[in-house]
Amino acid sequence: MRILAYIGKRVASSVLVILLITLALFLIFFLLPTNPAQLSCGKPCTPEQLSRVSAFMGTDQPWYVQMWNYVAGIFAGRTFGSGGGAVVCSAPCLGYSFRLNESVSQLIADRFPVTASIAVGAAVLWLIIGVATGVWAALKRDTLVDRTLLGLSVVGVSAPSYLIGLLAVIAFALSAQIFPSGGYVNFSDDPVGWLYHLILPWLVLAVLSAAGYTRVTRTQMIGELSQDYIRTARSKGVPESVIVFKHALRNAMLPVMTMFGLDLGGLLGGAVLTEKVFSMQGLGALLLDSVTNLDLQVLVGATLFAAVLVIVANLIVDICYSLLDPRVAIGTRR
Amino acid sequence: GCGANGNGANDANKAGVTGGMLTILTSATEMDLDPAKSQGLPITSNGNIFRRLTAWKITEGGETKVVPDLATTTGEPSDDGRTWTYTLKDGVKFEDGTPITSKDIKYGLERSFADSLTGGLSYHKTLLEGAQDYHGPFDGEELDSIETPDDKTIVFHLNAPFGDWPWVASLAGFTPVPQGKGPASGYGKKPVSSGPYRIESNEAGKQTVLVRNENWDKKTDSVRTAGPDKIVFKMSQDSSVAAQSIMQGTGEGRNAFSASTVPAAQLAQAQANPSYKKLLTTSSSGALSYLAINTEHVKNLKIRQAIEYAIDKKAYQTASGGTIAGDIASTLITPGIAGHVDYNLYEADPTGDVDKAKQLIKESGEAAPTLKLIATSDQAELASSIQTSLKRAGITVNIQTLNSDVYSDASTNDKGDYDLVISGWQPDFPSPYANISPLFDSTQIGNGNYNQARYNNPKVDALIKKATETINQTEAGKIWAETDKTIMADAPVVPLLYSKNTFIHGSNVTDFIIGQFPAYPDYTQVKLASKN
Amino acid sequence: MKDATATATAQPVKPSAKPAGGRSGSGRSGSGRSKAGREAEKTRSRSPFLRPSILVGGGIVLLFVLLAVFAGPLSAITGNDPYAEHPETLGDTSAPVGFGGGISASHWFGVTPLRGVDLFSIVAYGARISLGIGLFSSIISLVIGVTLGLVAGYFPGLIDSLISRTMDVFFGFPFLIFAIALSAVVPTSFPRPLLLTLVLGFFGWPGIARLVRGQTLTLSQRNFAVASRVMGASPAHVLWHQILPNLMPLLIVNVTLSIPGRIGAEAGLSFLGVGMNPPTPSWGRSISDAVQWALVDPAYLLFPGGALFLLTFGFNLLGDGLSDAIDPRKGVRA
Amino acid sequence: MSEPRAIVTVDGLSVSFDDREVTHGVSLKLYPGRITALVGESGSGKSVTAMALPRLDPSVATVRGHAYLDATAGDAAGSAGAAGSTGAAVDAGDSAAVDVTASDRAAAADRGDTRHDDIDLLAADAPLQRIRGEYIGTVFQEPSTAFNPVFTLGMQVAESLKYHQKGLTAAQRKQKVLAQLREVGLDDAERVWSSYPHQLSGGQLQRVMIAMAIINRPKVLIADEPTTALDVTTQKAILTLIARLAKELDLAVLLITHDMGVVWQAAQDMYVMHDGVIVEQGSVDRVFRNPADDYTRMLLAAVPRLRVVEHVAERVAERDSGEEGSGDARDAGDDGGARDAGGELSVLGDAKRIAVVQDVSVSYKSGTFAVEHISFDLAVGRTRALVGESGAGKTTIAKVISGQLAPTLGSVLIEGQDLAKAHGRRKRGILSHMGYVFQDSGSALNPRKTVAWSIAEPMSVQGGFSEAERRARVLELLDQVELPADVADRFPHQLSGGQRQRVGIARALSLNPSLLIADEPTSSLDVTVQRRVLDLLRRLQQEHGFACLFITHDLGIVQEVSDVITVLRHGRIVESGATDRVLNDPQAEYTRTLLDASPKIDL
Ligand SMILES: Nc1ncnc2c1ncn2[C@@H]1O[C@H](COP(=O)(O)OP(=O)(O)OP(=O)(O)O)[C@@H](O)[C@H]1O
Ligand SMILES: Nc1ncnc2c1ncn2[C@@H]1O[C@H](COP(=O)(O)OP(=O)(O)OP(=O)(O)O)[C@@H](O)[C@H]1O
Ligand SMILES: [Mg+2]
Ligand SMILES: [Mg+2]
Repeated sequence: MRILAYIGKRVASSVLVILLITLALFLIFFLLPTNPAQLSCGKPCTPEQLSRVSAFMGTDQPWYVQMWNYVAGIFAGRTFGSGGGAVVCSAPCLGYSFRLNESVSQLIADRFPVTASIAVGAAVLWLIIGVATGVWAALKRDTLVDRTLLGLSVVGVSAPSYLIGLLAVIAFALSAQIFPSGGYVNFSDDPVGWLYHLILPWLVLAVLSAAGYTRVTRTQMIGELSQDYIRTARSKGVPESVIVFKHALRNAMLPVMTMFGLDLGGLLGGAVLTEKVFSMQGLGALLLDSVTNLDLQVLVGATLFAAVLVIVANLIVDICYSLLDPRVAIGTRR
Repeated sequence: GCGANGNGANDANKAGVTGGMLTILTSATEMDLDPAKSQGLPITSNGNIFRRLTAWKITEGGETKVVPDLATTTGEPSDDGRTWTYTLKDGVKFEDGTPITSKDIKYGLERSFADSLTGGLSYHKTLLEGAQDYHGPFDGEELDSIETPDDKTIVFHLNAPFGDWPWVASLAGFTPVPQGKGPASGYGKKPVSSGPYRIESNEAGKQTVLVRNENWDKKTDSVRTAGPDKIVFKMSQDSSVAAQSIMQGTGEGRNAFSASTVPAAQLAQAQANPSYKKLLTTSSSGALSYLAINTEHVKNLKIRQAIEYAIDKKAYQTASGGTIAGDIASTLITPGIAGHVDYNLYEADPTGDVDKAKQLIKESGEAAPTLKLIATSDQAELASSIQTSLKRAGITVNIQTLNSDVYSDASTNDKGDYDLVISGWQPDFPSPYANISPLFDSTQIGNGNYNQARYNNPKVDALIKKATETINQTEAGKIWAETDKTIMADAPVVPLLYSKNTFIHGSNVTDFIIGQFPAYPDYTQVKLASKN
Repeated sequence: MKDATATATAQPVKPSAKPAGGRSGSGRSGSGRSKAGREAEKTRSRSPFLRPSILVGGGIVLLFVLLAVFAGPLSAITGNDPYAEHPETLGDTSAPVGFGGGISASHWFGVTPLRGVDLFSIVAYGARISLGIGLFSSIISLVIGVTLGLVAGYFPGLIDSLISRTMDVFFGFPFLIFAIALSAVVPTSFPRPLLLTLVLGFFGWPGIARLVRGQTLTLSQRNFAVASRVMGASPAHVLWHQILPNLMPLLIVNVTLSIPGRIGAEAGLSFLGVGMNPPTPSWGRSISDAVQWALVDPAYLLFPGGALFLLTFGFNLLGDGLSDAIDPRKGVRA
Repeated sequence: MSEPRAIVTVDGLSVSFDDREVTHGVSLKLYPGRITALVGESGSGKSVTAMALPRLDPSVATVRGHAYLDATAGDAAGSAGAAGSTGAAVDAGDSAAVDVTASDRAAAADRGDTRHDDIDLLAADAPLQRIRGEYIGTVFQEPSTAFNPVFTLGMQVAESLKYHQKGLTAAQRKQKVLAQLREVGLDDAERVWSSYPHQLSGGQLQRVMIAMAIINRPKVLIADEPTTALDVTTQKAILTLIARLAKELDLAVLLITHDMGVVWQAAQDMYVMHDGVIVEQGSVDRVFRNPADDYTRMLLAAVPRLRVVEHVAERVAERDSGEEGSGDARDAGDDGGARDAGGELSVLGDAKRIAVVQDVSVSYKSGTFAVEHISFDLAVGRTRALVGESGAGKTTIAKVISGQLAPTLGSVLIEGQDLAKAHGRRKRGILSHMGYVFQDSGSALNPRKTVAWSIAEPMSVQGGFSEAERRARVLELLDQVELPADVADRFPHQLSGGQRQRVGIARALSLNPSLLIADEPTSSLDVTVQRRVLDLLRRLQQEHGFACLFITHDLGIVQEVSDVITVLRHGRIVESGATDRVLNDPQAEYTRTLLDASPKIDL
């Protein structure tokens, strides 16, 4: 029950945050020196045509009216135009893309599996790689192994992921042709193809992101291994492996989880670059397209969706955190 | 035909086989195939799916002609050139086997007037009588200037004589849509086919698969060869990566071509390797690359003329990738289009005449200006090149690179907030009208239109009107040539290159033909040399 | 992936391990242990700052600082600047002729394809942009982040919630999208480097604020802060004299580690085509231009890409070294 | 066997860090059923010596020497243990300090009759996992950090069994753990089983740790300062428990402590360590009565002793039988009469009242009152001691007086002004009359500021002092607290604990306060250092005549420093009165418990 109340509170504050983000987006895009309707006007375009399209898309309204219509659409749905030629976007309407002739919710539903496949696979991989190497380095502290891993991790942290991604595409897809150079196939259509297309982005993202986790895990493990409770466990005759992997690791994972939550959120922002590098059509590509095409409704809708994901990811991490760490009463801000 | 560099590919262009799977790699992320919204050329993606009243006949090295497609002729004009009549062929059918009627063509055209279906080529919208107040067929209204006296006949009433109407009738808007079948939204995912292929699947961001339309009758079609059994459009392909994989030729690369032109780097790479060079096909001089000077900002003619002289077109050519990227230009109407006459009002070395430019600036009585140049981010190198050459004459250029759509908005909106803009123009059909009018008619300023020089000369407007209304094409050609020179005398743009497009195709791809116009391969003729 | 916001928060704060209330710690062993620490310090008489990571990292950073400062004279040695075209160095296909992209006595790193601009000059002048943007945006983030973090941590309640919610908004916002949108809105007359500095600075603060807030929460409960309050010191006095000095080492490390993220973000934006405008030399733009030339003219990618990596690496190494040198916990052995 | 056989024989144990030897040839013996105390000042090497036996010393330490464990002793020695615990103390020499070589020889002799199944604990191939937990149980000083915070206590105790008694099922393990928890006095064992460390008090945790240490019935129990973190009543209970277990289980206990009271109360034998060397050993009784070594003598002299009139207990009993049940109820009352009955007025006389606390109650956010109805006053030149168990509200009261907390009810007047109602300059004005000394001055000094800056901080906060004035005052204060002038430009970590405490006192005095609040100012210090700080405070009070509120839980100190005592329990005053009166004739039941629990050395 307390968890429910807590989630309720978090959701309430998240709604506020999301409204603020919406406001910010509208403010920014109202400042754009462009009328999105112009791109849908056709060639050649007459002023009458332009005003007809603007009226249809609602871009002739002041920004607050547009924003209100947008927000209202989320709850009540909305209709563009009237009569037989009207386009209906039923609730929850996150907007409608006239460029893609698709409701934003549908676009997100189409694109999200791509982004999620990249993100989840890469995240799982890098968590495993990062934590494993971090623990290893901590156990081999100040040895050659430790120094090598640390050195590699600095390299990993320093390498811009998009550059490495591009190099990987050039090396493994274009020159060596081991992997496809990009694209995505549905898991349901072709599981092997799905895996085959995802391996390269996963590896690139995982290896680079793991570097940060190696460092944090190592520091945390060293810290935890010097804690008093480790000595207590030793005094009981608990085997060293249990001490490392059960006692110390469990505690060391706590800050790692916090970092993981933040990074999961960041993944979506980073998806813009990843998906460009690996020619995948996920949410990031959708966002990038929507900005370059001034598809305001898609931009707002997809951003809101991304923001919700970030918030949900953090909420999950917080809940997991309080499950893992009994000292943290749920809802205590860290 | 193929340009100088593409000749090596010719032996591959022997007639291919029927069958096999052709892959087309495209950087597009989705394919919205709604004909009402399409700006596509009749010979590319749309061409294999839709038929229109007229079609383009592309021949290697020959002039591109307008030929009848669904109709029996390219159109019968009335004497005043304001009424055009077409009769449909017998035996033309939709993919479901129902015959195509004139009502279906009328319905397809009417759809393009719906507010939700804008964005396509809209030449017909300004020409058809009473079109301003028409909002599409979805509320039961009809457009009276299109008459369908019977199922075979369709008559168009224009508000002015228009000699190029047969070309207009080849554009996507004239695609038949089964009456009442194309809804106000969502039709573009899987429209009803009338051409040799129908859409099997269309997944945004991934691929669109075309398979044979069994109800298409080859006998009724004089342009489409329908070689492959299956055509797959692979979407969101980076053009460099696509070119690379076609060069490597493994997997689908052998049976594929890239819908994008070959980027400079891959062009250099392919030219350096004989076996890759064979895969290139270069167009003859095509679209005009130009630097538009905002005449509302740079009002002084002498300054504009100084710019004409100061530009180093040679450097621009180099920055575009060398001679393969195009020939140095001096006129507005490009070679390959009737009305093109070679002349150069600002005779100078290809690297420019800096002294002349400096002198003109002196004569202008103004200081050398500081100008703002906008370009897409892909054109950064080109912009830098222009910046460097104008610097020689003391003209300072500030560059703003923009994302392509932001750029196209910024360069075509009502504000005109720039002094210079790098641009290119490929006419929608091969007529001087489509070459000159969109760029220099004063009605084409702002609103997303392409008079980027914001050039407003009543004399030129009158010449354009006169040429447009001249039905006799030879007569018209002369007037267009005069218009060309008249405009250049005002120096609203600097013609830079008659750019050539180079495309790359897999070693098993043949009949990869680029006509004199447009500078794009004709998808409707491409075949595979062997079935796999 | 890595963007400025993600990097700036890469150091999670461990939640206090001590349960609230009760007697805190054991004084006796505390004094015993710090005595041990003192002695340990004496035996390790070499300065903790003279460690290889700091020397090497600092050396690399210094090298680039020199390169940036003396970009003009260095390029002038060979009579080059990053704007002049050298068409004579290019072949028919507009690709540079000669080894390594046209490496010669007058073009140390070769020239760029298409226009034949001296690559060394581009890398040298590009260092100015990268370093400048990295440094100044960090300073902006630092000032905003520290101010808001201190205030949020010291004044719990309404002010804290307000600031924390704002941070959530920033964390939930796809930063790249925002930056792309902004670059479209802001007029050309606004200098691009300044814009990028402001954008990166403005988006980088929440990470720092979060860190500072957490630390302020704990530090303001520490006895030395309490002692100040007992003397009647104002919040300003406590924050400035007691809390800020104790945050300094953490901030130095954090800033050092966040600069490479910002340099990478600037390059990433340029890669997406919304970074520096030409002709201003920028590593990111060169990299994105060079990527498609990678198989034809690898040197074009190698030099700017290598410079970006090396500088990032230098900063990370330096930051790591500093944090090792400063953090006493890492110095205590298990 | 006339003399009981040692179960652990340590011989020439030296521990070094980075070639720096910190203990030098330590030898000692532990006997079944007996508690052996190891005492000495901080840093003398007690912990490293003890922890070397189960090899829990820091991994960077190098250990040399031998330590033998008689693995069979437990099985055979029921009677020997009993004999040991009742029999004569094992004394190496009844009269003199131990000659190291002599003890070496003794150890060597001992080794002569080591049986072949003796285990050398320090050998490289010693079966560490069996030694730890199975032969040697260990109890650590700080219960709150000695448990893994993320696992339940039940799991952590059961883990002890898991690796030593492998045949048990999970259910059997739980039964055993619950039984063991009950044995160490945790009656609600089920709740403890499923609790996390932070959910229990220090005393409870210490019991769990003892349960964990002995659940495998080891032969030896090492307890490193097991009660330092606990208050007196809990301390007493834990010591009693250890003593009981030693007897019942025939455990050999090595008890490390710095509290002579604890030694006196709990141990039979003792070793005194100084600078890594055993300087004296013998039976507790012998060493206390007749210390041979100078250092031992100094140590014993420094201990603040609670000297209670012999027959307190009898007197109290007499009175209680006369006035049934009146104790607590009356003392909780807050009228002057009651306090006067404690003889307060006679001590304070008409000395000027600096601070008057009037019926103060404080509640934290939770709503319940942390302290209630507190009234007392502080007078010039007099010290009031505030005593009570942990959590009684001592610090809360100090906070209220020093203006960190506003009282929820009631008021505090400092020199006639109400602090809670003052702000800004006026508040600073009032606070300038006050000095505050923290328990652990190490933490109260900003590690990034010089000593001079910290001492001068009150002057900076008050304003109106020039740089030179401040500097002069700093030097003057350092002189007063007997610190060399060069300390001024050092940083806190460059000082010893005692020196830091002096700096804290100097800072508190920098504005010549009329009131000094000292919250457990010496509890983090060694006895010898503590002695000097207490002397210093006393001298300074005589010189400056400030009023002092002295918070402590050590009744021995109270007797030395205070004029009046206020005893606090659960946020209420249970007794208040002149020091002598309260200590010799405690009225409240709770005061008696406190007195009873305080380790007393009555020779
Ligand atoms: N990990 C370590 N590294 C270096 N020196 C250490 C370490 N641990 C302890 N020492 C040193 O060993 C000596 C003995 O320390 P030990 O902890 O045994 O003292 P102690 O008598 O237990 O003191 P306390 O009463 O403060 O617990 C001290 O001088 C200390 O500085
Ligand atoms: N900030 C706070 N919020 C809520 N409760 C508190 C707070 N500080 C103290 N308390 C509670 O108030 C009561 C009195 O605490 P206080 O610190 O005054 O005790 P104390 O006598 O000083 O104990 P100790 O000897 O451990 O220092 C305790 O029950 C404690 O848990
Ligand atoms: Mg110790
Ligand atoms: Mg306290």
